[in-house]
Amino acid sequence: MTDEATAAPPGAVKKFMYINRRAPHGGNYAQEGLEVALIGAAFDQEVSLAFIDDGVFQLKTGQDTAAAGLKNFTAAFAALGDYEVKRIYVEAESLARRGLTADDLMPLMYEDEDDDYAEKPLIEIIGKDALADLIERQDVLLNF
Amino acid sequence: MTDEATAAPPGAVKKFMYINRRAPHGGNYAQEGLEVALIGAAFDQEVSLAFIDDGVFQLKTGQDTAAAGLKNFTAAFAALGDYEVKRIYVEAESLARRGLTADDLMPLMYEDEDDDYAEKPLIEIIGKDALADLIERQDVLLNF
Amino acid sequence: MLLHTVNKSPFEKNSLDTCLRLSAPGSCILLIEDGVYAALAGGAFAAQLQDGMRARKLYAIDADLQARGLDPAGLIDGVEVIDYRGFVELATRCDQVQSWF
Amino acid sequence: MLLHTVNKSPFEKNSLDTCLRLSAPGSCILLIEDGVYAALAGGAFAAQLQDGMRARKLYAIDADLQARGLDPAGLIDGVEVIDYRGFVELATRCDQVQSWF
Amino acid sequence: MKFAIVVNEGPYTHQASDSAYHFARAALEGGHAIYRVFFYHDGVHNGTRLASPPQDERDVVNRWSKLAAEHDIDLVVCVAAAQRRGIVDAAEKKRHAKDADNIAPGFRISGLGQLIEAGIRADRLMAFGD
Amino acid sequence: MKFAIVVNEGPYTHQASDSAYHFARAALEGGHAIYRVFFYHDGVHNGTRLASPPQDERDVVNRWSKLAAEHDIDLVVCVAAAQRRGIVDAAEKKRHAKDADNIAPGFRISGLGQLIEAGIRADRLMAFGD
Repeated sequence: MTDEATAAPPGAVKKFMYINRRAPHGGNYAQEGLEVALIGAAFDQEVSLAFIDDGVFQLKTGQDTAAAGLKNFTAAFAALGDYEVKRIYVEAESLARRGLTADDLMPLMYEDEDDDYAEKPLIEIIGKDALADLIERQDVLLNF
Repeated sequence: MTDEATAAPPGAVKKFMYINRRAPHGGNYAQEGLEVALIGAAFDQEVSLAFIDDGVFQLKTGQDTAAAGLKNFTAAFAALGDYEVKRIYVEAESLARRGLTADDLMPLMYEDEDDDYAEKPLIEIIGKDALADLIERQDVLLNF
Repeated sequence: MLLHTVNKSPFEKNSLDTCLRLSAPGSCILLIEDGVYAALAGGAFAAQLQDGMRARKLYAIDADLQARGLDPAGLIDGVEVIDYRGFVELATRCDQVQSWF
Repeated sequence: MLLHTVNKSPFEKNSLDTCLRLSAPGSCILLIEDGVYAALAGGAFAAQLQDGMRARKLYAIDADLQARGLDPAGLIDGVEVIDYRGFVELATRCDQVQSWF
Repeated sequence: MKFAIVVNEGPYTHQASDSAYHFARAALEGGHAIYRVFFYHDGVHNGTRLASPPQDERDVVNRWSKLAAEHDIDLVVCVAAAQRRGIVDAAEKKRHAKDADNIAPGFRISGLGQLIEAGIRADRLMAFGD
Repeated sequence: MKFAIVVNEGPYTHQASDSAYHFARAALEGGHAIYRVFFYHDGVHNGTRLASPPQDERDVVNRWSKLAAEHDIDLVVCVAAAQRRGIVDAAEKKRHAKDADNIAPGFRISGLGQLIEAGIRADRLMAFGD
């Protein structure tokens, strides 16, 4: 029961999915959810994030929290690519219902070390049935 | 700034309405809302309660919280008639949407001292437009 | 096969709607806390839930129904009422658990 | 004439819906916090809100729009964007304030 | 004009306390008075002095304490809600035989009557919740 | 089977902590193990010893403390969430130069890694929130 990232028993690689369903600033689930994802990335598990419902608003471009006096934690999404998180799924139906398109989302990238460090997009927009399939295949589901 | 009920300046009678929109046991807004209504009744203001949305579930008959290990605070609604609360409004549209009728609600009564202490029903089911009018005519609105 | 839990009233929040949209056919859905209101036979979500149940199995916690004064006879057909032991048993029988708040 | 505030996203919760149902014609409605998402011109609640605005005046807090990356140009027509001083001014001008969470 | 403000949620978990604070400041800047801020439900958690938020985040509790000191504002934490949730002042500590208290400067613990009274005395009652 | 449990909400304000407790008890009665209960977000408020709920109501904090003592369960309060919200143990008291602590018996404060580790080690992760 140590707090070291290395506490994970070697070989026990599980599929973790962080499911984000809240708008970013009205409450703290979103910010504290990202904190879990960043810590979790150090545990050498297979990590993905899904953005569903109002969670898609977390990835909206142009968030400026200065006047509201809040921390703009969503800037840290740009770091996810460095944290070995290679998949961010955004549900197409949730986007459409809010009148958003891919262009409204932050252009998050990662460098693919298996492909000569080519820059590739982190975000993949997928339909509800494909996402339901993916959720079904996870070992650990954490909701924020 | 004393805590006595008598702290209300004489003559300053305001219309208070407590608007209850939450289901009774999933959270504490409902229970703590009733606590306010019971305290507030001692201040000699004109008090009414409105039940809207899932708030109508607070008045459902037959609630038995023993197995869930919760306090059945809704039993205290029966006391409201003794607290000079003479009007409990329930929105008809909220009831209908939940498949409930007047028969599903606790038969709350009060004794009308202006009418030889005749027992009269506390609950009045009213439509959304009439309720909007009533809300418009309040001096203080408290939401739970 | 996953167990999905829903603890919010569908009249207030979108949790049930999202659960039905994103739970694979064959899943189990357990209504807990205010989630049990979804199963009211005369309620506005009865049809949507009944439709979702054609490919999914629906459960509700007895203690949460009782606390809210909901008689199992007043629920949509096919809801299985279970206690917390049943909840634990479901969680062990399913591969994982997804909680929709 | 009342000022109604709504602080919840209509995609998640029923607060806006209830506000529109129970606010008298002539009311002012102020969107704050996650409530501002309701005003997205391309969103699923644009039509309902536009309809409600035929008899009501709609406002939104600038700081809450900015925090969420919402450009006023992307909102439905007729929303007046105000700051907290404007919120205070509205509260004094209206007879009372009703907050829909 | 005299405003009363009700805060129903704790810091960080919901934006309610932020909005209430911004409203209170704007009201004061506009020459209005804040008759009382009443903390109810989880709002009582705004009144703990034991919080240590990260340096790069707003300090919700201290902000209220400072505002109260600068403008002599009455910050009242509901006693019933506080007892359920563990907010304690010196009197409550003694009454419930606790070994510590945690109330922040500028806050006081009192009864629900203070909320009703604020509704009677103030011109407008503003509620911020979840 | 080994269960890990996450509690995201404080006592009373939401039923989440009640449901988590009833699940934990039923799991233990069914012969299963509770690897850890992790308190996150407002869930950290389950770990204060300063609460004094009314006599006729359940005592959410004490219930967890007793369950932990009887079954040797690891109750972990997230340090980052606790700092924002004012839940403090002896070490945190010293670190942040506070004049009191308020953690309840049987709870300990630790990092988010404990949540991930619980996810890795347990067979099922059960989350209760709002």
